[in-house]
Amino acid sequence: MEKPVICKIKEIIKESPTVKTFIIDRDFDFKPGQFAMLWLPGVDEKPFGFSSKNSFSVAKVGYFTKKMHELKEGDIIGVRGPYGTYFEPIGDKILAVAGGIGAVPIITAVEDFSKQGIEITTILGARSKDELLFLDRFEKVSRLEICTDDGSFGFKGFTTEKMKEILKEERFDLIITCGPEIMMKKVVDISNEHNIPVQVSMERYMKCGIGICGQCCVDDEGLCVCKDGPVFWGDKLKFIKEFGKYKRDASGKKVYY
Amino acid sequence: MEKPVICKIKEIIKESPTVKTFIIDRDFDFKPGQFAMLWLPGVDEKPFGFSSKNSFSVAKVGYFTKKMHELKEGDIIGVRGPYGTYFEPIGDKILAVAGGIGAVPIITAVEDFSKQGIEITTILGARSKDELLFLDRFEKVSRLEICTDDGSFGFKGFTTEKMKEILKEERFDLIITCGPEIMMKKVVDISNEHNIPVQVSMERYMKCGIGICGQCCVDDEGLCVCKDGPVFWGDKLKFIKEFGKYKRDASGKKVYY
Amino acid sequence: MLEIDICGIKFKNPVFLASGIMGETGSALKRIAKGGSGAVVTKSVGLYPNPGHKNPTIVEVYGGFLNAMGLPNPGVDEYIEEIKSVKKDLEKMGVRVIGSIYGKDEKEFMDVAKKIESFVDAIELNISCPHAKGYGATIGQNPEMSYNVCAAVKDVVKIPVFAKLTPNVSDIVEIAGAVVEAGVDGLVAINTVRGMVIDIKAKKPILSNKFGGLSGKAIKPVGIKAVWDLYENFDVPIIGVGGIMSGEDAIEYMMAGASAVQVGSGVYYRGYNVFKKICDEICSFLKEENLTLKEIVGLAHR
Amino acid sequence: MLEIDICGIKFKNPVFLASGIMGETGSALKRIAKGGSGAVVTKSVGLYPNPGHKNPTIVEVYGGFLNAMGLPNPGVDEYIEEIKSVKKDLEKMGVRVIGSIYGKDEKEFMDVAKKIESFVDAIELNISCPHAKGYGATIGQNPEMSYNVCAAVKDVVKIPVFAKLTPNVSDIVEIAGAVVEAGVDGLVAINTVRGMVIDIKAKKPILSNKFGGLSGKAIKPVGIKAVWDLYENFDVPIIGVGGIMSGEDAIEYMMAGASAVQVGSGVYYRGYNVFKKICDEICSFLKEENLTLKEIVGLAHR
Repeated sequence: MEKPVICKIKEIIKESPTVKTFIIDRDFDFKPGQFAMLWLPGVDEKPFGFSSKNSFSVAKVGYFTKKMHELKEGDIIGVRGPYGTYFEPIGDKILAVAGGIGAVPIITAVEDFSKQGIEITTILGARSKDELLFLDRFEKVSRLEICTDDGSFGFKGFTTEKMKEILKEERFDLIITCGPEIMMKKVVDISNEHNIPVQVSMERYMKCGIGICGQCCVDDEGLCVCKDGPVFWGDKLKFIKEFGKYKRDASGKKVYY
Repeated sequence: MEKPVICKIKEIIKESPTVKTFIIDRDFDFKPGQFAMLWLPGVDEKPFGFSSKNSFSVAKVGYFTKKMHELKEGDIIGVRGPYGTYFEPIGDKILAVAGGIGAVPIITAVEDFSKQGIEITTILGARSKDELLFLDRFEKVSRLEICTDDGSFGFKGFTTEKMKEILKEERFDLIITCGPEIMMKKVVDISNEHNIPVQVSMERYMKCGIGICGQCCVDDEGLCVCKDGPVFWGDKLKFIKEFGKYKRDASGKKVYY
Repeated sequence: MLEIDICGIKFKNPVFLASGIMGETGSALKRIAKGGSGAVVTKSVGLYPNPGHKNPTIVEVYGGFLNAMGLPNPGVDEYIEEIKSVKKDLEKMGVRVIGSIYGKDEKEFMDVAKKIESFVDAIELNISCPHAKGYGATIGQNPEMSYNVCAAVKDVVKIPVFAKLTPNVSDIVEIAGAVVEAGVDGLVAINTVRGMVIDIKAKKPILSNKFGGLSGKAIKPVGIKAVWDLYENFDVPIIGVGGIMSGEDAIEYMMAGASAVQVGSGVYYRGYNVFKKICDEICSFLKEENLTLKEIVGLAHR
Repeated sequence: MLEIDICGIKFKNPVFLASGIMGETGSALKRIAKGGSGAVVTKSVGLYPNPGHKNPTIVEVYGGFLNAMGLPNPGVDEYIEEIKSVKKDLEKMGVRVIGSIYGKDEKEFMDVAKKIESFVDAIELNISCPHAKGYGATIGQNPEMSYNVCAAVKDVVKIPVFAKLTPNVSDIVEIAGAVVEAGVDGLVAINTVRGMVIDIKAKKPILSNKFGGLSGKAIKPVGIKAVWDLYENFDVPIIGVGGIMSGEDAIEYMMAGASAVQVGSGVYYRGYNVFKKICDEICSFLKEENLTLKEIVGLAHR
């Protein structure tokens, strides 16, 4: 039954100046990269990736997430999901590239894959040091390369620059990525240059979350980000002509990057 | 799903001047004594006992049954069921008392019970010789005692007279009966006198057939003939105060026998 | 913890039998009372005996039943005998009787109401049956006729009078406005939703009346919306009905604004003691959430 | 064996995509076309971009979905670009495009109709959306307003115009009568049935719009009854919609009087190629029963 399950917030952790993790009183059997529709009664309902089986990590970027950040322990939220495709562990050596809040699905993938003995290198980027997410969790299960735009920690520059550098010296079986679409577009281009398969977690405005309303359909084949995605392999991504170019707003109007 | 299954009539057998057996193209997993609602599109829907897994035997007594008798091979009827309780085989020696069209559920019970090695005596009654039903089938699986009102075959008189006679000399573990309610009332009284458990198949005007419309509820406890019956043990029958006294018509008005 | 008072009548719990289910005879009402209902609503009773429509009168569909019984009843005089035969038993169990009545005009409604008044605790006016031409929804889809019937009955009886409304209207609030103005003491919503089923092999509608009324889980959202709208607009008590199978369903209706609920198709899916089961489930919820029955009525509006 | 002609338009089969499902973008329409639909009906398009209601806009209920999208669309000018981007692909597959449009009055309807006319094969007037105040059912529950909108659009376009009707009226035949008089070429029935779902733990209606429209199996009997009534009273072609999941469901609608059907929620339950599946099932039935598509339209009335 596709309807929200009401959960209670057990604990709230401040991960960074803009990101909070909300731990709820119920476990979901999710796969890394899958998302849920979170419902704040009276406010709105939006898609968020799981940051663990019983938590969501949310960056304050608009009205809904502002309202989420105002929640207190004991408050309730509705959870509908898990939905969508997920990161698939294939190969022995994987490079993960995460930018900003894109670290959420990536950390769950890296943690999960590492359990299978896969060797993982994570490139984790953020604007500045205090916006870096899940440092401890990443360090525990992967070799961690840190990038900040302002150089306040680790490499000064974009994750994609770091990625190019690393790929000059090392070979990986698979690349997975989540972050700003412009960044991911570059990650995909670089992966293609090196002929390495890539999995990308996309984001679009969603309404139904279950592949019927057509809101998150992407050009030219009408793939649904909510159902055919959010995680796409590079092959399928080739049919998403709008990737890195534009998205659509709630009315369906195109918004160019 | 409580809706009619459309079946085709494969064969029609004339059992007597007033009774025809309709063999359909589908088997139902019924128990002896259970019934189905038969639907003639455009006419009506009425309850009838199974005379075998794929047949109903119907006496021409009113408009609906007249219409049934006009059916030809290849015509369709809707079948909704099987519904209700059934005759339960307990004991080693059973007396079955069938009057008129009441032979329908009784023959299915007698055939079924005999397979379990139960010794059965059947008292089969009808107005006259040519109205006796299933003679061959009864003879094959039970000791058969025949009664006719006009004496045109077998014992001249009522089944209940024959029953009294037999019970003077023999002991049975169980009595089952189906026929006119006045007859069954006497069968029950005689069984009680002899302290023999009895099972009775009742008939009432039915609408839903599944215990919700209340049409066939009997006094004083509101038992539903369609769901708590049609086969009742003597114990439960004691709570059906109207048994042998009155029934209700389609409007719910009492009609006294 | 489930006792309630509606229009001055005390009910031991807010889970009633809906009209049209079982209530054809006194002993059927008694059986339902034993199943734990707070009140039983009778079959709709008219002035004269009525055999109703020919069979098939009911067929199961996805999420419920479609029925067109056609208001079968033995007429009010004989039905009063049915009630009398079990009145003491019901009183002993503390179960109230609500008399559902119908008629073709205000005169017939008045006659039946006057006759039945002393044998029931309250009257429910069936102005909403979707499949009895000239009766039921023929009246309840028309604000003026609805007003006339309700005002006429209110004129001649002293016990509380509820009007049962049909969802098969453009605006249920318009009809409710008319009957509230006519002075009814409470609203019952909803009667069944009109529908039809065709058997594609028989190539015919299954019900003898061709169309009928849809009940069961399928119509719960329709009922919730109706009760919500009534609660927003009127101050009289509302009794919710339509697809209630569980305590959760009952609570959903109450949060929408219902003071009590009625159960019909639920009898088929959960047995004659569905009333007891629903009461238990309501109690569990109230305890868990530390709420009272009174507090949840209309809670979703706040 | 499934080709049909409706108002002079040839369709390769009678199983269409219903408005509101997927059709937000051109590429979504193309994807549905690949799933085997005989035509695709666009999202309802208005004069200006509209983000629709806030989420939650959809919730599953027993037997279907309750939704209140609120007519999201990028406005007719941008939407025409969406159609243009896939028009050739659709033509190659032989899939027709029906433009669903809405407006707040006849002027808006006319403007949208004129703009979209040359990019679609037919127009479907949405005078039935239950959850967009001032639009949709606000018009379609009123015979006069319905007449005005339909007559105005008929005045300015040459392609066939269908009116999609709401079941949330006292008498669908009255509304249909008005729009047929206004000259519409066909009727589409039904839009969703108004309803509401309350979450008893959140103690709030789930949809941000509070109420919405019910679709899916739950409403099939309601749609069948509506199509039956339309077929009894009017001579224009009828397109049936509401709870069609299978070939059997489609045939039931056709026997009630529909010349073609539309599938919405079925996309969720059976996938994007539900159209192909339903077509196959219709073919099997026709072969089994030795009937043609034409013969089954309205068959249950005979």
